[in-house]
Amino acid sequence: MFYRTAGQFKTTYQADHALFPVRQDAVLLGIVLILAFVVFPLTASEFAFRALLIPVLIYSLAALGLNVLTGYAGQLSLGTGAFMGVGAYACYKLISIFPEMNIVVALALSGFFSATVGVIFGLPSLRIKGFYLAIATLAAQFFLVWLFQKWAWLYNYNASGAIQVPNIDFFGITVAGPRAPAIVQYYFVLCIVCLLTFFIINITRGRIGRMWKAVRDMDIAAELVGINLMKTKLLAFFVSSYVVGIAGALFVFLWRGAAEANLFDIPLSFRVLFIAIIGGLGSVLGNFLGAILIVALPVVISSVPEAFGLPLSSATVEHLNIMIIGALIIAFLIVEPHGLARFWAVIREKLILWPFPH
Amino acid sequence: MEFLNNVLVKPFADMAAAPDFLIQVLWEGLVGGVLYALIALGFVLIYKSSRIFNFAQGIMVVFAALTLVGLHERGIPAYLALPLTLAVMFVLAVSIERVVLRPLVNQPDIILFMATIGITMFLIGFGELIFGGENKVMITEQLMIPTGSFEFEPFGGFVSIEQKDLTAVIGAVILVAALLYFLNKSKIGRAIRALGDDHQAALSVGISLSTIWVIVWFIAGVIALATGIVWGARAGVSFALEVIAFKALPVLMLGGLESVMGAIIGGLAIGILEKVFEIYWGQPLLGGNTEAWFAYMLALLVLLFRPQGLFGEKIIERV
Amino acid sequence: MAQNHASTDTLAKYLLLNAERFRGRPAMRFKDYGIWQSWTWEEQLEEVRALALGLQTLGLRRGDKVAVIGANRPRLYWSFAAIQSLGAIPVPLYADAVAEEMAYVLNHAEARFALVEDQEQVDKVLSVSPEVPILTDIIYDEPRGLKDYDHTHLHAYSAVREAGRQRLAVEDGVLDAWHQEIARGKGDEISVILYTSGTTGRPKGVMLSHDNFVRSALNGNAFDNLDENETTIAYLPLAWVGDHLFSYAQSYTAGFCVACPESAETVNEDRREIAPTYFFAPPRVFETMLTSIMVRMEDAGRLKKGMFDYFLAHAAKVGERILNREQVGLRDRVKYALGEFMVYGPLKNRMGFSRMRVGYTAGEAIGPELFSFYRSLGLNLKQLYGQTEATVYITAQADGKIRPDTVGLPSPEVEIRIAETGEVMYRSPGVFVGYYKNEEATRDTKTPDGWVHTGDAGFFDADGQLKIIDRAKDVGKLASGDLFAPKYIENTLKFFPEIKEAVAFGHGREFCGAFVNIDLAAVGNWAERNNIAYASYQELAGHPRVYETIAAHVNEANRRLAREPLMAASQIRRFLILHKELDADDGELTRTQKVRRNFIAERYGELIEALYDGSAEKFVETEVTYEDGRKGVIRATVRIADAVVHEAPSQAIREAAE
Amino acid sequence: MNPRPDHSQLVAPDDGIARGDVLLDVRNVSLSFGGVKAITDISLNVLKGEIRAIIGPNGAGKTSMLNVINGFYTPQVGTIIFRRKERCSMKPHEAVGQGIARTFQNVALFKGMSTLDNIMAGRSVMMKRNIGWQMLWRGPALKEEIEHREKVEEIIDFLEIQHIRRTPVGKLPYGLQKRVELGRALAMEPSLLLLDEPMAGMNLEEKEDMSRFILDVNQQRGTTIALIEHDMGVVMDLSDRVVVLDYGKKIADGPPDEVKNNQDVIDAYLGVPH
Repeated sequence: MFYRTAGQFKTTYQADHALFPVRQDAVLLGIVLILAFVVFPLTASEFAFRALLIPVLIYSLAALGLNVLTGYAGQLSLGTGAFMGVGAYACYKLISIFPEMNIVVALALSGFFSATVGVIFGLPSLRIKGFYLAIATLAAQFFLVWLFQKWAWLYNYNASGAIQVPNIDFFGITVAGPRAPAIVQYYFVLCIVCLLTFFIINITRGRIGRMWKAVRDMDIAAELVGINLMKTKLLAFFVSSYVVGIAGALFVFLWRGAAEANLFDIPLSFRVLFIAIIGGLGSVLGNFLGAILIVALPVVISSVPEAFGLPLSSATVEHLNIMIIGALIIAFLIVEPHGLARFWAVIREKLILWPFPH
Repeated sequence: MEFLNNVLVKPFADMAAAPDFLIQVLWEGLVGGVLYALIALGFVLIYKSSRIFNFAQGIMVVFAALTLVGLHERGIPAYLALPLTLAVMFVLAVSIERVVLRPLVNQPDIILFMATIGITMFLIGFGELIFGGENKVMITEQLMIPTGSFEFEPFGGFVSIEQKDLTAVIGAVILVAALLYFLNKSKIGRAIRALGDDHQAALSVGISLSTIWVIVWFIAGVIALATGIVWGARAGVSFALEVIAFKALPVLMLGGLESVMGAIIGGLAIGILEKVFEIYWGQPLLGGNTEAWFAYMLALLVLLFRPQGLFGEKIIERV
Repeated sequence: MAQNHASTDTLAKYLLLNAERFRGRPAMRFKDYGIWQSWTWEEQLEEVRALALGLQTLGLRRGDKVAVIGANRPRLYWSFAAIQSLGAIPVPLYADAVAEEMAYVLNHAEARFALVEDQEQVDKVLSVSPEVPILTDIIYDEPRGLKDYDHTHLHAYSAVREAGRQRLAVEDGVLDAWHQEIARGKGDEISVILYTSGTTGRPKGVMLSHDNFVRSALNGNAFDNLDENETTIAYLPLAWVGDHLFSYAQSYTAGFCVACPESAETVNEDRREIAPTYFFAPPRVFETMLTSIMVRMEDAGRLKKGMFDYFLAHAAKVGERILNREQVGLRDRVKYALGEFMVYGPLKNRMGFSRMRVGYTAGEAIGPELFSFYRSLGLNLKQLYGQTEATVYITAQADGKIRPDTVGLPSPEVEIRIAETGEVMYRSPGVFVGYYKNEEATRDTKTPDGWVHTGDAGFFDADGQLKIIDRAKDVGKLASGDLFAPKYIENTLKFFPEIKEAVAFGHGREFCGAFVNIDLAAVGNWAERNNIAYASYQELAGHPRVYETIAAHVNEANRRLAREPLMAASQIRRFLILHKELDADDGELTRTQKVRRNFIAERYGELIEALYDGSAEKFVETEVTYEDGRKGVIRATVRIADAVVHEAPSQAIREAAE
Repeated sequence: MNPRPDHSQLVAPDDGIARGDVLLDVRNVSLSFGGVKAITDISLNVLKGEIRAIIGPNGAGKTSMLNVINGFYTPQVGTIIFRRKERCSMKPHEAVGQGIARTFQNVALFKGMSTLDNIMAGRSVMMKRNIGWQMLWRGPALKEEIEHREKVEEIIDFLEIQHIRRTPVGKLPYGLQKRVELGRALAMEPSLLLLDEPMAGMNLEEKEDMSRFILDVNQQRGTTIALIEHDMGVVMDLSDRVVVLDYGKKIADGPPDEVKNNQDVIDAYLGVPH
């Protein structure tokens, strides 16, 4: 209906390989970007920034990283939380050791730490497949969180065992720490997320993306068309962990402000995995849709009883929350196992074919 | 040199110096291993019969224990609460089959796996909603589990074996024996074993897939209840128990997802080794709490050399 | 090289002109290798030039004929210009022609060269080459599968083009020589010979001059305001005059872009991508499209289907009036705008008509509902009446003066007159030079003062729009001497959905009578709603209330006939509803479901007599063939009914429009 | 606006071997799996530019032979000389680097990817731009992507699969999947193309199409082909030379006509016991 593709033809491969070969998609993205860069900042409350917008962006980024590994390269990982932790602790140490370091540089560098750790824990993927590999990634999860607790150097020997984000300036503007205004943090996160998303989109649609998908779809065939399985898988671990690590650093520095080791424990890994799967494996858009759902859902659920004036204790609400999310996950998997991204793809297809049903 | 000494010599010297303590450690490890084995068994049964990696197995342990204690708290005597809890586990098995498995049949593994995580969350929320989230004490005495302890003094030392642990080990042995008997001798048991390989073959036995699934999930529920009672008696009943589910996973890696024997042996091995490592290496050298990851690292190492696990069948790739 | 517009009397000259005036504007697109490969006018000139120079090296001389065979591909279009630039004459052939047919045309046209698309065509030409001694060389575009062929007289297009480029690079004065060669071309020289596949006898080669094409194209461009901003899609056979005009001559004269589809199978997809602004199709294309729309909508959910039907009904009500800029109420306009958003716009988008400014249907008569359907969606679809001999244009519908039942006003510079016999004749700048090597046929068709017989009977209606009623040879006369056009009468009757077939009689008779076949589906439906029980077609056909309904339709048909002065005399006085359905198995219809009038007249002679002898009913026995091949006999008493005849409005008949 | 590329730029790479010389020489190769002999002392060669067929009844060791040639299995005994170089054990992806591409008995496509991407994946090895350029989608990475797209489009055109360019291969009918797989192998621009039952499970029309493509690949591009096929008629029509295996042993080798009349071959196909 809105998608009128007649007259949109490509005369070069460059145009055919454009990010949005269909004009309406670009328009839609434009609208979303205007919302994100202009409308939300003008209208959002402090609460909205801290409880919705910033976490959605950070979780999206983490899920995007995980999606590279699981959705594109087909390697199931349950250790995302720990890799986020590596990013966060690395960034914390970099800022502690080099207080003059630009926060963006620190973030970019901390990604390399998590990427390196990711590659190390990705090594078993060369021998191990499927659920065995998934369990193997749990090894990273438990070992790293243990390390975060035991290795006091990581948290500068704080008595609390937690890392505390100091005030950090970025070209004169405070972007992290207790003094940082929410709107600044939002813009900061938004820019980084947009940039990394752009990179990941490009990687996944080119040669490397095809190699990952080939490995995912049929690794033997991939090898027989000349793809080096080891390099390809490890590259997936590297890129994935890099993005996840940055997401972890943002998670602590731009959102939580402080973190203990158990913040990066298995529930965080699972939350990110949920986002990736409910959003849709093998999709970039899905991570954002999934994050919106998973972040917004608890907020909505906890506001419902209030809205109806039901006298529920906060503990009850919390329990209900977990229960409903569990049920919703099952429901979503049943309705659309390929996630929200596929859901949108189907709608989009329908709009393109409109008024025809198929 | 100092370091090498600490790693390679001192632990063994300590062991030899205090054999009674070593025995105590081994016993503790064995009890833990029995529990790991039980949970892993639940995983294996479900995986074998339906190719589902049931992440909810751990939470079923907690849920079963919580239900038992919760019912008792509400004034139901233990001899009634136990069968009632079994009934609840049966209803749970039926519901999972209806609501989750049936609509998701033929979906990719990862989707089913995610669904079991969904079940996990649902059960946590549901359990806490009904029975409250606070820590509870297992009704050990009401279930007529002895609570005293046997004490020995071998090698001039001192070893204490709690009677409830002993009961747990004996109970687990009986349970496993019964299960093996059921799997090998009964028609349904054979069907369950066949299912992993070939749906058609299982159907030819004359039992519907749904029935088999309900039975398997119910058995997994029974195992969960047994585990829950034992573990609850040791550590109290709360959702923190969920952690032990994660302990069972490396057991699966080690033993193979499909091997019942693998689950048992793997469970015992991991239980003992992690305890020994923690006591003799972890605490003195690494700041303790190495049980959090030791089993995984061990399994990982093993897998690097045997990708199919210790008891899994060798995978031959064909093109 | 300054070109004077007035002196551009050949398309080759237009090519040079366009390369100057339109330079980087797109001239040609071709969906190939997954994208729309595009050529600007400058590039198109380069391609044509290289090919022309290459062809020269093969020995192509002024006056030579070159057969061009294949699908719509840029290289074949370029070959037209290249051949013409050297003063040679392209002879496009139908690509699906069988070898025997091809042999005849190649021989008759005395083609020295054949420029063909691919291996299939090469094989065909090679297979007939022993019968065509004059044919020396074959040039092919697509090299696939031809690698191991003997290449002494077989040339790859790319090789020929390369040879041309080489010459341009090496030889001095080649370019000037080529320009001189183009300048030598005159408007009155033969530009192309198009073979028309006559229904009887051998195909005739219609010789058309450069003037024919240039002036027809310029007139057409002016008529529809076509300029360099248009895009059209070329998918109809190269050998058809329409394609040669729309996709070649008009493109060169107006400077617009021609898009060639990837293959015949992907035309619909490709059209959607290109979204032509100027589009041309025979009615069957529109018909297929409509059918596929309706079939696909059958699977839609009830809500969507309901919405679709609702808006289509609304479009049928006001769409055409809005398109014709007539008075339409605000509410209807708003509703139509909503429909445009919900249904019409998306539909046009799916069909690739979103940007269509001018669309034509021609070739045969288009059904009025079909025509109205597209127009009601807001598409400026028009009808055109033309012929190869006229370089297409005889009449065309002007914007805002469009009616489904006429073919429009005479095209610019076209004179039309209706002969005594009712035959439409025309004279125009597009009138062909003659049939190649067939003086006799030329004389039969073209009068010495330039009037051409169309072979169609027609008349001008009150608005001066031409209506084509039938093939001239099928038109008869009533005993009174008035015109009797059976097909026109039959079509008027068949307008009503209850009437499936009609056969009109009247040649040499006092008045016009008709057999009617009811549409079992439509009438059966009606019968059900009115609680009329029936067991068979025969019973339903004989039912008095069915007769009443049909009589009302005949009455209405007569009213319409009475409005046309030429037709008023052939109103239907008496009719009957035939007791059996006309059937191809019984030889009553052709396999393409056309009525075989003479056969029916013979078979039902008794009934025709009954029509004219005044009897109220007649008992007949008819032999029928069942589906399984068995024969049987149907017996029936057929009632003959009288119909109301209307007064003809007294109005002067307009003979012709100047 | 780019000028349209000309057809048939893709030809078999020049590997320094003249047409008619030995491209692949398999000498006295034996292969066994845990005591089960799959191939026993087989020697055969493939000449540059020919279509070489390997036939034999089920279980004759044909697929094992292909797997040995492209490095998926390493034979216990024997030598393999490809492009005048003897090779020991190597990884399958290294075989690709040397110019061996293959298709599979049961289609081994990347189901989640489109036809275009599947064939593009076949060119992964030849694409070199690093991740830095890739993530920018600019400059050399884009240029490289487009260069290879052009090549791939030629293959798509060659195999007449334009209409399914964007269709996920999992949704394609079997016959077309086979064609896409051939396309992916061609994209690797191999010196030697191994086809494992390219016509299995096809109807007559599809077989004819496939035969035409195989012949065209061989003639237009000069690609050397070794193929396994069950359909004797097809094999006899297509191939220049045929080698017949039975129970892992070579029982005949020669031109189709000769092989057809060989008594051992007839016996093997009719199931005469040894």
